Formats: sequence, C-alpha cells, structure tokens
Amino acid sequence: GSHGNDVNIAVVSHGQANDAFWSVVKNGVEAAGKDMNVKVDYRSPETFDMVAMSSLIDAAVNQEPDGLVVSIPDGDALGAAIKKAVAAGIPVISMNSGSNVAPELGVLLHVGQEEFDAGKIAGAKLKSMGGKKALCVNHEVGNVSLDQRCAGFAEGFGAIEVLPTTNDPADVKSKVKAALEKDGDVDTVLTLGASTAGEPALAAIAEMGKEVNIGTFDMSANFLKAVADGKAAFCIDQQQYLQGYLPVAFLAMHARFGLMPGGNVPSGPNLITQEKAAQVVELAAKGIR
Amino acid sequence: MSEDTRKPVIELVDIEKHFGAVIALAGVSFSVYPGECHCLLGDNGAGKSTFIKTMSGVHQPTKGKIVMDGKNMNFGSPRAGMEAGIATVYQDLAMIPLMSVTRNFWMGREPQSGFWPFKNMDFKKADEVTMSEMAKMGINLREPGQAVGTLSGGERQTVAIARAVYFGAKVLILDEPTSALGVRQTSNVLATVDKVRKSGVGVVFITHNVRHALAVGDRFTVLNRGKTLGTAKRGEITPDELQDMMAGGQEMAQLEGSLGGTV
Amino acid sequence: MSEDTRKPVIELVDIEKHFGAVIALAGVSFSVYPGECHCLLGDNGAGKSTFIKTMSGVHQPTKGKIVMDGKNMNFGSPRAGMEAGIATVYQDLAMIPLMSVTRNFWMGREPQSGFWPFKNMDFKKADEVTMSEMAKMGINLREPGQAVGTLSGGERQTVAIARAVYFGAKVLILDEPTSALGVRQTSNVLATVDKVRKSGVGVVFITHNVRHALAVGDRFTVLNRGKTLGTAKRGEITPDELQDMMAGGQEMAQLEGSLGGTV
Amino acid sequence: MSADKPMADERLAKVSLTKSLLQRPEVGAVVGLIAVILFFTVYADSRMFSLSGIMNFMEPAAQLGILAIAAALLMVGGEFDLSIGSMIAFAGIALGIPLVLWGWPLSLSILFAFGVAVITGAINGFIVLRSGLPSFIVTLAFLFILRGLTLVSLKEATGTTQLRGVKEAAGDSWLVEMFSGDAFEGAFTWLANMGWIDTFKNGTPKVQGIPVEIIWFVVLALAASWLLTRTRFGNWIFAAGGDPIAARNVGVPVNRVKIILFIFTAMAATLVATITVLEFGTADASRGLLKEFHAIIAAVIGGCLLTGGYGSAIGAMVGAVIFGMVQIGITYTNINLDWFQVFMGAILLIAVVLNNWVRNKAMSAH
Amino acid sequence: MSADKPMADERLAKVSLTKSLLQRPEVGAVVGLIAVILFFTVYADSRMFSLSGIMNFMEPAAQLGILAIAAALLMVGGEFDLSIGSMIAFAGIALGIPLVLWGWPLSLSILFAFGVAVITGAINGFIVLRSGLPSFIVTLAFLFILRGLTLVSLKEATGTTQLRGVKEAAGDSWLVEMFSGDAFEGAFTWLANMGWIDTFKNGTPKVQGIPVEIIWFVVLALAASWLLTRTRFGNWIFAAGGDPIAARNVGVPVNRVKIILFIFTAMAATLVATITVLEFGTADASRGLLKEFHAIIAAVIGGCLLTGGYGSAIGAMVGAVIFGMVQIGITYTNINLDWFQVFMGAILLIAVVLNNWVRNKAMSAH
Ligand SMILES: Nc1ncnc2c1ncn2[C@@H]1O[C@H](COP(=O)(O)OP(=O)(O)OP(=O)(O)O)[C@@H](O)[C@H]1O
Ligand SMILES: Nc1ncnc2c1ncn2[C@@H]1O[C@H](COP(=O)(O)OP(=O)(O)OP(=O)(O)O)[C@@H](O)[C@H]1O
Ligand SMILES: [Mg+2]
Ligand SMILES: [Mg+2]
Repeated sequence: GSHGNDVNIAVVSHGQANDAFWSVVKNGVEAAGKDMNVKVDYRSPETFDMVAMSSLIDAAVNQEPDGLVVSIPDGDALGAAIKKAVAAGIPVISMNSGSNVAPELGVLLHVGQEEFDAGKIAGAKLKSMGGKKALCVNHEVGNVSLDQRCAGFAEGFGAIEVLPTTNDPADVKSKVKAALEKDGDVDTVLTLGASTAGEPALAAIAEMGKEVNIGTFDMSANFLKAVADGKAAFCIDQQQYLQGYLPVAFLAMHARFGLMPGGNVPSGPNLITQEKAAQVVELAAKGIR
Repeated sequence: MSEDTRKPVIELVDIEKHFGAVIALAGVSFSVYPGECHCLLGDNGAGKSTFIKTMSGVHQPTKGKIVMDGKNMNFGSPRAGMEAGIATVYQDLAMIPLMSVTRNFWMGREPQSGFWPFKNMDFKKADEVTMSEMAKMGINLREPGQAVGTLSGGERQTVAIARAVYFGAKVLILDEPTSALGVRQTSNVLATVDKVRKSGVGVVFITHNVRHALAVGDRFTVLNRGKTLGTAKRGEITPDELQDMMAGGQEMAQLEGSLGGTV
Repeated sequence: MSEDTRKPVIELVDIEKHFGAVIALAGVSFSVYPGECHCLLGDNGAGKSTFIKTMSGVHQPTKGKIVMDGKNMNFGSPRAGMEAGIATVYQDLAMIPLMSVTRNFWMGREPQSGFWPFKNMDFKKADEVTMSEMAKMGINLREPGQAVGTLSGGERQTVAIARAVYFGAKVLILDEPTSALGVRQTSNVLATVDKVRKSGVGVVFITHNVRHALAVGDRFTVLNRGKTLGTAKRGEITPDELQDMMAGGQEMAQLEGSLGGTV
Repeated sequence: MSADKPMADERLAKVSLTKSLLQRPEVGAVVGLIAVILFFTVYADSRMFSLSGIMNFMEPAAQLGILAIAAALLMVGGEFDLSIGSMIAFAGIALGIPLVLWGWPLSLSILFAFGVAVITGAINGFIVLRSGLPSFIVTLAFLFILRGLTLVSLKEATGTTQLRGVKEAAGDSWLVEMFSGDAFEGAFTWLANMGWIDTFKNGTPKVQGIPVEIIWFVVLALAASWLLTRTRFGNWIFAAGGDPIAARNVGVPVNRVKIILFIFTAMAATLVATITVLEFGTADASRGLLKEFHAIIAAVIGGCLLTGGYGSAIGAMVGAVIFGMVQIGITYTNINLDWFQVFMGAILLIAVVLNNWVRNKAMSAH
Repeated sequence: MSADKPMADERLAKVSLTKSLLQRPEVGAVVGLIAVILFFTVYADSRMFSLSGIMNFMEPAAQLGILAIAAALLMVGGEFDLSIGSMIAFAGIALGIPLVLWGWPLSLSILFAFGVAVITGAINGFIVLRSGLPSFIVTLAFLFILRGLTLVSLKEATGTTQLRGVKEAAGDSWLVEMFSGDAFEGAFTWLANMGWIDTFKNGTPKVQGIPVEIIWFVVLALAASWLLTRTRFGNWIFAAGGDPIAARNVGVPVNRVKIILFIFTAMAATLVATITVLEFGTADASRGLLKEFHAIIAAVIGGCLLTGGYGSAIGAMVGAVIFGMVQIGITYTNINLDWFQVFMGAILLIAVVLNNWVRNKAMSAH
C-alpha cells in the first residue's frame, strides 16, 4: 500500500490477485489512496474462499483501520466478521457484491452493480439482437458471482446453456467451438470475463465462419477492439475502478470530516457498444477500465 | 535324533508355487522336527526363499498342504504364520532403517500397557528386553532408540535373528543369515542356531556355504530348479557329496581342479 | 609374483575417510600389482567397502593420496576413476532392475553410431557384446532385452562382473562378489578372477570367506576398525592364522570348538 | 565380550543431549517458526502478536492444522491424499443438504457427513491398495470426482453453487457450540472487565474466547502425537510407511493401517467442513480449494518425508502455524498483495531447505 | 555349458510376440485411448470425429502434450516439476515484455524467453540436487514464486494482469508462422477445392490447415521417443531415474542429466507459452493454471511410473490425446456439463487402473 499520513483504510475483496477484473479494482484503490493521501491496504484470498476471506477481514479489523471496504459475495458467511467490524466502531462500505445484505449488517453504503441485474441486461440486449439460443461461458466454476451472472442472463434471454470451462484460453476456444459445432441452433455467446474467456471465444467464432452474437462481462483492450470493429456486440462495464476508488475516497472523507453520501452508488452496469468502444480501449489497456 | 518316533512340528507336502508363468516350486515336501536343524540348500534361484516364504505365510501355495500338529494349516498372511509359531529371518531382513532398534524388534507384536482406549506401547519393557536379547547375541547397543539404519550389516542381521529367536515359539527359519557376515559374526549366528535347537525349537537354515550347513545341520535337503533332490541325515553324506548335489554335479571337477579344491 | 621389481598399477597411501563424526578409515595403505589378486579381508564394518569406494572415486579421501603410474590421482567422481582404468563391482551391484541387461551392461559407456546430433546408441554392437560376454561367463541369456530385475541374484552378479571385466582396463575391484552366490556360480566367479588376473589386470577381491580368498589370492590385507592389521603374501600365512586375523583373534577357539572347526 | 564396548566408542564422537534433541523430526519446523516470528516481529504491525492478532492467525492455522496432522499421519504411513480439499466441500454439503433440505436434526446430519467421510476414505484406500497404484494419482482422481459431485449435488439441490440457511436449520444445540464459535467466553469477558485484555472502543473484549477450532487443533495434535510415538498403532504407521513389505512380513496389518489412515484423513476434512459450515452458515462448491497442497506443505515443513516412514504430528502442527502466520501475517505488513505468492513460495523454500539442513547437521553430528 | 540352455526353458512358458509387445510402457495408454474413442463414438455427436472436430480437440491436446512429453522425460529421470504451469505464464511475459514494451525484435524476444527458461530450469534442478530435497516440494515453491513474479512484473509493466499488443509488435515474420496459425494451408485449400474435405458455405475449408502446435507436438514426441529409447542420453535418463546412486557409481553424470531435464521441461513450457502468446496475442498472469497436474496425469496415463526409471514419450503423447479428447469431448455429448469434473476424474481413474492392469497382465504373462 502507499503511505499516507494519519488515515488508514483496509480493503478486503474476494477476487484473486491475478484476476484481470480485480486488478482494476485494486488500481482504483491505490489511486484513491494516493489522491486522498491515505494509507490503503488491499487484501484478498488466494482462491474464492469465504473462510480465508473472513480471516482477512478479522486481521484488518484487528489493526483498527479508519475504514473498511469489503465485497460480500456470501452475506451469511461473512456476516459475522463484518458485524464484528461494525461493532468495533469501524465504518464499513461494501462494494461489487452484497447490496442486498449490506444494510442489515450495518454497512454504510454499497458501491457496485448486482451481478444478477447485469446479467439480465446483457440477456435482454442479446435477445433484442435476435438471439434464440445462447451459451453462457463460465470460466471459473464454483465462483458464486459468475453463477449469478449466468442466472441473470437466463432471466433476460431465455434459452441458455452454461458451458463450464477452465481459464485456459486454448480450452475455452476448443470448448466453445465444440459447443457451437454440436448445437447448430446456438447463435449467441456470453462470456463472463473479457480476456480469459471472451477473446478465445471470439477466436473460436472466427474459425467457425458462422454468424454468432457475442458479448462479455468486463473489458479487455482486445475485446473492445472487436466491439469497435463490429465483431462483438458489447462489453458490460461495471466500472469496477470506481468500486475501488469511491469507497476509499468516501471513507477518507468520513475519517477526516465525517462526511458520507446518503445512499448506494450504482457503478454500473454500463453497456459499451460499438460507438463507445474505441475511446475506452486505451484506458482498458492501462488497467483503469 | 530319533525323528521317526517323534512328530514333526511342521510338515509341508508337495508344495507348488507359480508366479504367473514362472513355476518357482514344482512339488516340494519337507518337514522339521522339534530340536533339529534342517538345512535347505541349493543353487541360486532354486526356490529356497520362495519355499520358506510359503512356509511362513508370505506366499500362499498354488498346490500342496501345510500340516502342523496333525492339522491342515492355511496361512493367509505372515501374521497367521507367526501366530502359529513360525518365526522367520528373511533374506532381506524385514527391517525398517529409519525406525529404532526397539521398534523394529517388536514390530507387529508390540507390548502394551494401560487400558483401552489409552493403551500405550510399553517402551520400558520393550527397551529392556531388546537390550538384553541383543546382549545375549553378543551385541551391546549404545541405546535402544538408535535407528536400525545406522547399524552395520552384521548388527542388523543380529537384530533380526534375536527378534525371531525371542518370538520363535516352534519353528525358526533363517534365510541365508550368514552370507554378509564376517567370521566372528558368523560364529555367533551358528552358535545361536545351536543354542536355539537345543532348546527344542525346530530350525530351518538356508545357506550356500556347505561348511556352515555341516557345522549345525541335522538333516540336509537340496532344492534344484523347484524340485527336491533328496534329504540326507547328518553322517549319511560327505561334504563333497553335498557340495556336488548343491551345484547340480556339473563341471565341478574341472573348476575345483583349477582352483585347488578350496571352494 | 616378483612384486618388488615391478611397479604397482595403483597405490593408496595413508587413506583416511571420515563421515561426520564417524571415522570409517583411519590411515590405510594398499597397493595392487598388475596380474595379482590382492584380497581385502575384515570384519563387518571394518571399512572395506568404504576403502574401495575411495579407490574408485565414489568417495573422496579425507586425507591420504592415490598414486597411479607415479602420478597423484584425484578422482572427483566414479567416472574419473573409470577413465583412469578402475572397474568396480559394488557390493550392491549398481544395477537398475527395470532396465535391460544390455542397457545395464553398457550403462555410462554406451557405444554410439551415426553422427552428431543424430548419434544413436549402437544396439547391434551392444547386444552382441553383451550376449557374448555373458556367454563367456557361462550364462546364456534368453534375450539381451530382458530386464535385469527378472534375473536371479547370481545372474545379476555375473552381469556386474562381466561388465567390469569387459571395461576393466587396469584394476578390477570386486566387493563381496560371492556372498550371495551358489556353489556353481561361486566357482565361476573365482575362475573368472583367475582368468582376469592372468591377463595382467590387478584384481582387488573382498570377501568374508577365507577359503574363497585363499583360492585366488596372491596377497591378503586385513582391515580392522578402519586400520590395516597387515599384509601377507600367499604361502606366508596359514588359513587358520588368516581366519584369526579376520575375526580379530577373539574367542574363536571357543566357538570353533563347539562347532567342530568348520566355519 | 568386554572388547565390544570400547569398539563402539573408539570410532565415534560423543552424542550430546542437545544433539540428540536436534534429531527429532520437528526440530527444523521449530527453527523455521522462530525465524518466521522474528521476521514478522521486525516487519509487521505489532498488533499481529497481540492476543487478538494471535487468535486471528491461529484460526486459519488451526483449520489447516487439523488437515495437516491427518495428512502427516498418512504421509508417515507412506501415502498421500490430494482429495482433502475437495473432501471439505463434499463433506460440507453432506452435512448441509440433510440439515437444510431434508430437515434432519443436526446430530444426524453430522453423523451422516462423517459416515460419508468414512466411506470416501475407505474407497480411496481400497483402490490404492487393491490396484497398487500410487495414492498420488488415485486421490488426484478423487480431487476431481469429489469436487464435481459437490457441484452437481449443489446444482441439483439448490440451483446455485451455494447452500444457505445452515445456521437457522442448526438452531442452538450444544453441538453447534462444539463446532463453532468461541470457548471460554465467560473467562474472556471477565478478563476484559478486569482490564487485562484489550477491548474495542465499545468495551467488548477484542477476543471473546478461544475459537473452538484452535482447541480441536491442539487436542488433535496431542492425540495424534501420542498415537504416533507412544502406541502400537503408531509403530505400525511408521512400519507401513517405512517398508510395507517388510512390515507385512513381520505381521503388521499394513492394509488395515493404511485404510484407517485414509479414513482418518477424510474425517479430518469433514471436521474442518463441519466447523466452517456451522461457523459461516453456508456450504459452497469452492470450499477447500488448494487445501490439499497447503496441508502437504505444512506436513513437509513439519518434517515429514514425502517418501513415508518419517515425520511427526507436532511438526505438522508447527508447520500449520507457520503457514497460518505467513498467510495472515502479510496483511500486517506493508508488502503489496501482488507479492504474496512470491513471498509464500520463498518462505516455503527457505523453510524446507532450513529444515533439511538442520536435520542433516543433526544426523551427521550423531 | 549346454546344460544351461534347457534350464531357462524348462521353467518358463513361451513368450509370444503379442505378449512381448504388450510389455511396452505405452500399451495401457493405447488400450485406454481405444476405450475412450469407443466411448465417444457411441455417446458423442458424430461431428467430434470429423476433420474439424479432430483438429479441435487435438489443439489443446497438443499444447498439453508438449508439456506432458517433457514431464514424462523428467519423470523417467526420477524428478517432478510442479512449476510447469507457472512457467508458462512466466515465459509468456518473458517473451511479451521485451517484444511489446522494450521494442525488441521477435527473434530476440523468443531467444530471451528461452534463455529465461534455461536459467529457471537450471535453478530448479540445482536446488533439488544441491539440497537433496524432493523435487515435488522444491518445484511447488517455484509454482508460487514464478506465478507471483509474473503477476508482479505484469502489474509493474502494464498496470493490469494482461499484456496485449503482441500480434502487432510481432508483425509478420516467419517466426510467427512457426509458432502460431496453421501449417499446410495450401494443401488444405486444394483438398477443399477437390471436395475431399468439408467446407463452409462460402467455400473455405472448415479446417484451413494443421495447427502448428500439433506439428510441434508430434515432432517433439518422436524426437523425445528417439532420445529416450535409442540414444546414450536416453539410457542415462532411465539410469538416473531408476537408481541415481548406482548410475553415478558406474559413471553416469546423473546431476548433469537431471539438470538438462529440468531445463528441457522449462523450455517445453516456454514453447507452449510462445505458441499461446503468439496465437492469442496476449500474455496473462493466469496462463497455465493447473497445467502441471494435467501434464503429470497425461504422463502417468501414458505409463510413466511416479517413482522414476520407467515410462515412454509416446505414452505421454497418447495420454495427452486422451486428456484432450475427454476435456473437449464431453461438450459433444449430452452429458450435463456440471458433471465434467466427475467425468474427468472417473476417466483418469479408469485409465490408470486399466493401464496398470494391462501392464501387470503383460508382465506376469512374460
Ligand atoms: N514374486 C515373484 N514373481 C515372479 N517370479 C518370482 C517371484 N519370486 C521368485 N520368483 C522366481 O522364482 C525362482 C525362485 O526364486 P527364489 O528367490 O526362491 O530362489 P532362491 O533359491 O532363494 O535363490 P537365492 O539363492 O539366489 O536366494 C526364481 O527364478 C525367481 O526369479
Ligand atoms: N555414508 C556413510 N555415512 C556414515 N557412515 C558410514 C557411511 N558409509 C559407511 N559408514 C560407516 O563406516 C564404517 C565402515 O563401513 P563399510 O561399509 O566400509 O564396512 P565393510 O567393511 O564394507 O563392512 P561389510 O563387511 O559389512 O560390508 C561402518 O561403521 C559404517 O557404518
Ligand atoms: Mg533366496
Ligand atoms: Mg562392505
């Protein structure tokens, strides 16, 4: 973390350090730390592990920070740790996931987007493009947020099949190809991560020589380029940079001046389609979007 | 040794043992009387180790029967053999180098104290017995907790023999116990065999060394390619005849000639 | 054997070897002349294996020097020893059970054909030589591709010896080659030692068996607890004296008495 | 005869008491623990070693430790279990589904979960022993199978990869107290009132008790250590791992020993599952990911040989504490999270190299 | 002398040619392959075994296979490398960063990446050999360290976990063709024109050529097999893995052999990294996750013993194909995809049990 003067803010998320999406959140956290001149500490478990995450929250609380930012993918599992933080008098802001459970845990506000809603929007968009049958490519089986995205997608779109893969691009590419080959009715693909799943899926579609609509969660520079070129429909941007930046900024304000906005901040979803794509590419490459 | 009037402690009749297509034993009969040392001799690969492993329950015979006290035995495991009173010193010793002498000595038959479920291994007794049994065999250990892996080959052999002797109720089997030993250690082992035999235990002694066999043997059975060449009593056979039988009688004259008959 | 007029092929002077706190060799001097068989005798743990491992480059001496052809040698590895002309049959044979006889025979010195970078191992030659060398030792292999693990102990020993003889340029070291062998195989090995010696190679022969030593030895050196008890020439010493020296002279009389002096 | 005695002394240096202590398998781990503590004393926030800080890293250490102790016993017995991590998830739903969806009482559900563990462990062991395949590869297959079955069952039962509502279904039975929450809460409140331990601003003690898993962990470590070093069964474990053929030949029931160890490992995973499910109120498909490696690492840091026949339960306990300290300790330092894995790997490497070095020194000084 | 000959025959059944064929290490894998093909012929969409279907599963199989062959050689040599997966990511940035950020030409960047591989492999090997620690644990440490270093470097260099723009930076050199895209494109177009292979509606062939990784894979498998079975170095690999002390004693330079194998493994990972980076145009911190296990699994299915000294490169190749077929093939079936891991684990288990059974049969029939 960067060194600030008096104020100390801890961030605990459930995303792995080498996950492209979460690295943007972390960049937001660090930028806020610098801008607000506060000391920030960003921590997350090695895998999607609520037990480990709960320990990390406890460890953060133990250091009595002036504010705590958490993501809450499982309110039941993390509830106790968060309540303990609140009980200890630490202001807590949740981000990314957990808006439904946040109030009852004593969390001040939530910055983020509900995965389910975002999936629903993606589904509706792809349906409006004329899709009949879709694949939802899940590159991290067992990660609850990804399940929620697919569930929302099903709600918004209709007939979907979940395609579980690993996060190896060669595997994603081959499996998408196989699925498209097997079921000729599939005309739509939604991937849940732009770089690990979206780009190989694009490659698979290109090799298939078949008209398939594809959209993705999150952004990567290459996928955005495909959107700009009209090869892909959209990226769902939840502006996770804000999910890192804003809570830290709010808590810094709170620690110094007792300020705090009055309600949740929806950071997304923001559908990046062909028109907007080109201007976002550079920022995505820098890890801001 | 008036064998005919006494009953053998163990009798094996027409034992066959196949490993896949390899026929290691092709019908071997053998018996041991109490208080006798029965030497099992034969060429490399004759089937001696396989035979005594069958006797002690490591292998199950493909055909044939094992009789003790008039009952047909069916050893499913070495444990069953041990419980029937057969103690064995295997050619490869069956010692665990990283474990202490005491632990190896008692392996499989650890003494216990205390009450269930808090039964301890009785180390006090175990250590004492180990030390004293080893001392009886002429080895004074520094401490019973020493790992077996740090003992010399001869000492290790002695642990294996002491263990078998201590537990060996009726039959003690020794598979080539002297092959890696020095002169002094060999004498020790042979003296032990003598002592054990005199206490009424039946001993089966495998060796390639005719002289070692003649030093302690009461009867001699020679195996050749999985079959018995016959059994002879002490005094019925000369060392040279025995040697010839063990070598299958081939070309010995020529070789012995060139080397001065000292093999 | 007019040793004094000839130069030894290898001479070791005042070799010491420590393993941590264990002093395995405490100053041993030893030499081998071309065409002689020098027997190295001694109790278990006397340091025989350690000594010949130092000679062949497996261990580096803690102190002392090794001289060949008047030059001070410094074997950093077994490979260096081999290249200087020292071939060794280790007590544990140094064979890989899962590999074929041919591959084991040539291990470390595989013949090659073809040109770089497409040099093949020359299996045709390798197989032929292996088969013929084994045949010379009296073993007819079914096929050279057979895994060593499927050979009997005696056959395996023979492969190790045949390999050492085939490559053994100047000195051949045999560490207890006969201990696990049957009578016939032992005769074969002793005859081979004799043959090798006659071809001018110096042989170092380790054994616990006085008779085997006397059958082929020209000189006898006895080690005891890491020190030399002395070297004797053939004819200068009686078998009984040698036996006593090997056993450290202790209590042999008593033991031998009870067993009929046949050890 | 008397000539034998001086012979042993003549060629050996004396063995000092310190040196014979140094030969215990766990000594390397203890040295490693001291090194890690020193490191964090220098580089971490001092609150890491406050009472609450210690409880904080001991909690994950205890959960890992329960696994590591079982893994150590299994490793001493000459086998591996790579399916521990998946077993945690699997046992979690074996407890959660009866409890939440079938409406079973907690006691029965726990029994059911442990029953499943016994069967799974036995299957693991049975396949390893019958096929003669290395346990590495057999349990690797079960790593996939159990994780997959967990996913399938959860999807089938709930439609998601998560099962909620365990706390509500479990209610307030004493069993819940046995497996979750803190012990000795009264004592800690009293200590807080006396001002002897830290409190938060609102007066509640920072540490409300000793988390039960720590108690399970310590009790298990002591029991396993007693089992391994002081009992007949312990001797059999060493023998089965040191040389199964030799052990079998002298009458050790090697197969029985190994199967019991596999079952014990699966049960340890189930214990951890029970603790976490009751503590956190949910079961999910990704519980226990990578835990098999962490357990093996802890056992190896604790002095177990991968080849079997050597190791200690106390060592595994120390190894788990080291692991927990490193994992949580980094949050008390200023080290950037991105460096976490490098840090982890380096500590692991240093720990095992040090461990090995200490052991070799101790052995050769013999 | 003549008496020796009949002795051998007398106690042995005759060895038929079939049986001696059955004794090759890869035979179990081949049987497994046939079983898997049969399974998919029955249960999967027939398009799986169309030309494009085959290319589709052969592509991941080839990438895995390149690793598996190296892992097999290393395993025959008696060691493990658990850092292969992380090495893929690490090599990816060792190629990408010079190319994209430092503006080096592609050739130099590739050389640099392979140079890094040589150093990493040598360090792995050096530590294993010097410390005497099992390679399992040393390379497990490097699994973390390399993965972590990749992340740190990427974050440092780009601020994200991904490096893009590789394709643009690489340009059109023949090197790109060597490591990415398809080979024999002309031939395939011609075949399509002749109507001998399937085409899309617009007339382009469904399969435009053989993906280069498949060619690398096959060439490497043949070369490795030749190396292992026909050369001096191959003999040394078997010897080093079978019994390193014995091998050293007869003059095999065991340490050199093992270090070369570690380097070779790292280089294989780098080859895969080069192929994927050039193919997808990006380097990513999570490339190659779990690949170390997949490679070991493929090698074991292919008949390698985990204990070293036995195995085959062709077997590893077959193992990788089985793995690729199972991985992708399930998508062509009607099996619910949630069952994937269960299916995977079960196939792995069946394959190794079958393999072992075939080998034992073959051995005892000897
Ligand atoms: N488990 C086994 N599988 C296959 N063949 C075996 C097995 N055990 C022994 N054999 C074979 O059975 C035969 C007899 O072997 P055994 O070990 O009994 O001989 P031995 O008389 O003890 O020889 P030695 O004097 O060398 O110890 C040999 O040909 C051996 O290869
Ligand atoms: N690597 C080693 N580390 C420690 N001590 C060793 C090592 N190798 C040998 N020793 C010790 O050195 C001494 C001599 O051993 P060595 O193997 O040379 O005896 P030997 O004369 O060959 O005995 P044997 O007749 O039993 O083969 C023994 O006390 C042995 O324990
Ligand atoms: Mg035998
Ligand atoms: Mg020796």
